[in-house]
Amino acid sequence: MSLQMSSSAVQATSRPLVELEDFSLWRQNRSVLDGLSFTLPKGQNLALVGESGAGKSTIGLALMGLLQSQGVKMAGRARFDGQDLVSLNARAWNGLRGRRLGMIFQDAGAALDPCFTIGHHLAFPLRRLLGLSSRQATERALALLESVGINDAKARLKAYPHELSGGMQQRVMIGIALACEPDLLIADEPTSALDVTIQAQIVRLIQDRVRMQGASCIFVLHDLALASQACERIVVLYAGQVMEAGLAEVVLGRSRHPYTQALKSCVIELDTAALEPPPGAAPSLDRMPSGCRFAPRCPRASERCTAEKPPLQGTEAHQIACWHPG
Amino acid sequence: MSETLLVDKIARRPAWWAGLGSYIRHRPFFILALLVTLAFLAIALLGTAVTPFDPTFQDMEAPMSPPSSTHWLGTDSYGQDLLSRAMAGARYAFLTGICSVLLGALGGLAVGLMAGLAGGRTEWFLMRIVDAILALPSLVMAIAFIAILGQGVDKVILAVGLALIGPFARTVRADVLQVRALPFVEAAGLMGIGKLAIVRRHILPNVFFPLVVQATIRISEAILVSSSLSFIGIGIVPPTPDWGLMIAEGRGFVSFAPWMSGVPGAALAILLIALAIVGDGIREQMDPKQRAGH
Amino acid sequence: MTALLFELLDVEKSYELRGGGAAFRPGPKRRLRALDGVRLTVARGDSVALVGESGSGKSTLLRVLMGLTSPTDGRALYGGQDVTQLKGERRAAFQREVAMVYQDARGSLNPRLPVLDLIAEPIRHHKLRAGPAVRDRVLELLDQVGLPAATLKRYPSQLSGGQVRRVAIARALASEPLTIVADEAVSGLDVSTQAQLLNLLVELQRRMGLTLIFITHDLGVASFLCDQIAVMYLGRIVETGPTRAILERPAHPYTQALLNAQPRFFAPIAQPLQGEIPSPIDLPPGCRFAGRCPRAVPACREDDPALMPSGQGRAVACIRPLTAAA
Amino acid sequence: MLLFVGRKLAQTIFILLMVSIVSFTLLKLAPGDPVQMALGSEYSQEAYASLTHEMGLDQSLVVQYGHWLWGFITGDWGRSYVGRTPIFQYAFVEALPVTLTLAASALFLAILIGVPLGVLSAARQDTILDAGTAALSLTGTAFPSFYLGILLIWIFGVHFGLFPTMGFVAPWQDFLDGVYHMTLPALTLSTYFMAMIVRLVRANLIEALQQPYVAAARARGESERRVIWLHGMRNVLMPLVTVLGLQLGALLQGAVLTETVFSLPGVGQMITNAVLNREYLVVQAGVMMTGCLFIFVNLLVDLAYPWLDPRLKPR
Repeated sequence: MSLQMSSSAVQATSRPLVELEDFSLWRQNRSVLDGLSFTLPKGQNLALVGESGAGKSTIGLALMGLLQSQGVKMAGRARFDGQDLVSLNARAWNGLRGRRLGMIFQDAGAALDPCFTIGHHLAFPLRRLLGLSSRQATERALALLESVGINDAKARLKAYPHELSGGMQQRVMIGIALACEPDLLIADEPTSALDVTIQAQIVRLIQDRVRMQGASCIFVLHDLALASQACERIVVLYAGQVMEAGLAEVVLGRSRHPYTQALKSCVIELDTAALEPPPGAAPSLDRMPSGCRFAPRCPRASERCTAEKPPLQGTEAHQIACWHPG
Repeated sequence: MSETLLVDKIARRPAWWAGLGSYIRHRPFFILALLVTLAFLAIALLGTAVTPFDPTFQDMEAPMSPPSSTHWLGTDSYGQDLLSRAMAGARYAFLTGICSVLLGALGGLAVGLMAGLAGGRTEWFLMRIVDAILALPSLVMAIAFIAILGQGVDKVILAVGLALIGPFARTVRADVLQVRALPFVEAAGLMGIGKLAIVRRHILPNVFFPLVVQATIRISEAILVSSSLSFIGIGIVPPTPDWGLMIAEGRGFVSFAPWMSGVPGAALAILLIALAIVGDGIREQMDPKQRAGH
Repeated sequence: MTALLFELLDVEKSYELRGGGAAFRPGPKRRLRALDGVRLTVARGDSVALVGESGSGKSTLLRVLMGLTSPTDGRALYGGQDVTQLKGERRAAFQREVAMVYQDARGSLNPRLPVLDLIAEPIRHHKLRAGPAVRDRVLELLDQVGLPAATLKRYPSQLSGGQVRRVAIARALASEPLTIVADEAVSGLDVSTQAQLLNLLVELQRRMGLTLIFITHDLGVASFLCDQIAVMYLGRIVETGPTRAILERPAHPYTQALLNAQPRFFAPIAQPLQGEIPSPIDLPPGCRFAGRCPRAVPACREDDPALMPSGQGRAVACIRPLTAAA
Repeated sequence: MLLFVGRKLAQTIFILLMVSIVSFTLLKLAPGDPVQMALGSEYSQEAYASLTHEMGLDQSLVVQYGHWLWGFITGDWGRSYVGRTPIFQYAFVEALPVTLTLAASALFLAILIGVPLGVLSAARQDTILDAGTAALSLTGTAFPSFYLGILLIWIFGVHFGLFPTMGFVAPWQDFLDGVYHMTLPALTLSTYFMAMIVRLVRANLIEALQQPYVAAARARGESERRVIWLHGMRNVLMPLVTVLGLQLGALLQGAVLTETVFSLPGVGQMITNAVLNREYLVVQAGVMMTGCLFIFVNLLVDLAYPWLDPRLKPR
């Protein structure tokens, strides 16, 4: 049933599923995201990569409408399936979240309410959002848990989150997020709290389930190699700005932005003999450099870089924001 | 590149008073409460030098007179000037509050350190004693001590101070346990630094600082308990100008001379509220995560 | 051969767990084996990586090595003497010669002391310098780990994650040790900071001829930093030997699985290892990895294979090693 | 589970014993000779000796303690010198119910008003409503309750003449009149707790609402009301119950003062009068009762933990 839905969803239109245009975000008057633009076509996966403080998790939360309060201001456009999210009201958000947008978090153990059982967590999307009867909901819950690779699903329904291992908790989270077969899944560092052998299981599970349901996924990742394995498209962020974006094999395979190149030179592969990290550290929120924010650490920086922010230019396959692309 | 940034920073560094200005604007209540507390403290220190009348002078002409130009806040049933008595009462409030907290904090530090550092059976035993003491509210505890010690300012300080040892001991022990489990204590041990030196250099400073914060916060509790003792008539004895005592005296006349209990009542309430705001501010400054709470 | 610094001889560390039964009738005693039959030698100038997932016992191994806990069985030696029995001068020598860098670098620094005092503490304690020379030595150490002199007056809370780790390394170097023992010293950091620190560690090790014992969950970090590797699984060393040889041709299926789980640019995500690391309480007989092993045969569930030398300085604990099959 | 309860009970009994030792020591430390006090100013040597023997004061301290403890458990709390009445009757049967009624109605009022106000304050964080509630609750926690009681008497009792200002009517005899008499005292005593609950609920709820599981609940599409009351408050319950248990001491302490202000014949008045009359046995009875009450309630809180937080369920 989900397979049929998926094929029709992919064929529906060529309209991108997610489209950000000059999207900026401020928190307490401090610029967190600065003029972001990227698109995600339907049925593809996209990875937001960069170091901490780059704003990648913030994008995920903003797309889920979870940053509506507390001195947060947004400008520009962020469209989901043609609908502008920036001006959406609370009621409309509740119609999207859970039904068409799903999210999984870095620390699944903390993202499950410790006071409620797994079954209780699953009951909300199944009974409230899908309107299933109690019996149907239990059946679906069991099927869901089995589909995310949980054995002994019946017993697990009655278990509390802390009684499961980290990997199992993340599987449950995936099951809950995908319960209503959303069009977009946002996975915020879904594996970085897990052991390496479990990481591969979880990434594959997300990939498989998303593909089965014909959905798309935005991964927030810090591991470039993993991003290249899991996603068709990559957006490289630094200090709230897009540095380089496009198809994975172009952005990571033939990167032209000095930041992407620097990031790649820090990745250790088993035959790496030398690492060439950029000097210094990422800027803090209250002391953002003007112009290109990477300029203070960039080997190719010129005066123009600190004076003027380079625009994001290029084709959909490869966009780059740099005055001196290599 | 980094040099230009540094120059930039120095050039833009604000003068210290600019920082104070923004501090006042961000926390007006804290500053106000601090000023009120300091004013009370100043009055307490200056004592009879600034009171319009001798606090125990009985003006037979004007017993229980309402606020007037001579007696700004009125007089009590003996004709004693209420403003003077309220001002003089500040001294006893701070005296009992600060002394008993010092006593309680020192006792608590000793017991808590012993329990936290000893571990094992000693700790278990000490903590059960503390549990038993904590089972009694500080006022009931203080009443019991008063029953043994008798009444008077020194007795009240002793009674309240003893009653405060339990709560202090408990937090000190918790802090010691927490600090002891931190890697830097283990690291110092691995380096071969002696046990005493570890306690002195690494554990004590990390326990003492929160204790000082807690002590400032508990001063208001001590003042409240000591004035409560006086209020129920078993603390400080007349004619000492103590707020609790004055409120108790004025209580019977509330229907026709409400100023009699109102003046000391307001003084006590204002000081306690100011102290609570100051305490909250200090706690928030120390631990921005724990806002309000109990 | 060079002198042996550390020797672990069949070290076992187990904990007894009580409870599980009804009131006043405690259930059967259960055993948690954190370490079981661990043999490891570290010679002067070696760099050894202990690699494993959480629950593999690598942290317990480290505590035994440092004399922080005594093994239930077997012996842990330093310079031929039992570490927990070291007395007087030998003990003082051990405390100076072996320095530790903690995973929680921030927690390992007293927050109430400025960097100067933090780094000066071991110098003064071991009486390596006196008077004003202490401060000069601290400045020298700060320079070695790439921190400016202004750091001297800072408190740990005023430093970034990367800087705190540098201070922790400087403090470890302050006692002029022969050996640095580091527990996940670069985990949880951004890739560029991690790369900076790894470069620093490699440089320090080469320049000072330090012995390095490095605990990590990341095979990449291990391969970059260490010549020797010991792979741990559930309280056992399952494979050990020269890093390069092992990563090029792993003999133990678990090492192979770890290698497969390592993300690689543009490679499809490898078939992940099934299941999760089981609880170390009341293990079944046979090889501990048998339950997840793709090559397991019935014999694997009967005999617990010991770590056996397989030539070229390598050793593996497997009855069907991959090297034999190939 | 049984083991857990058993262990808790054992610990509680030990603490109770400690409390009894503390109270017994208090009695022994008290100045004055109880025999002399009982006999009055004129007595013979034989009368003194015989009463000393009768009261067991010629035995070792341990025996005296054992004797006293057994008496306490079996309800033989001795006789008051002044009224010559059994203290058990006076303290446990007459005074305690008054104090308990006062404390319970104050607590009820505090929770009834404090919890919704705290939730509202947390949900509308950093609005004028929140600031106003914060100012009120800070004032409420710091305001001396005994002066508040006098203010309430002055305003509602004297000025408007709405409520009686003294006396106790048992609500189980005349419910309406009981509530009527209890209104001002309960209001006085509850102010501190109301304010404290507001602050506690607000702080803990704000913290709970920042937890990832709340973000996850919103991401699932759960409504804000459900998020606050289900996921937020369910997780606030634990710290709330803990602090209420620990603050029981403050409640009893406030009751002592409130009873004095409103002339209620409760434990507080009993202890105060006893101190003034040097009736140490009565002081001791009061100390024991408050201690036991505190320990008993906190035992209940401890036993409720596994239910409040499933992570604490013993295995």
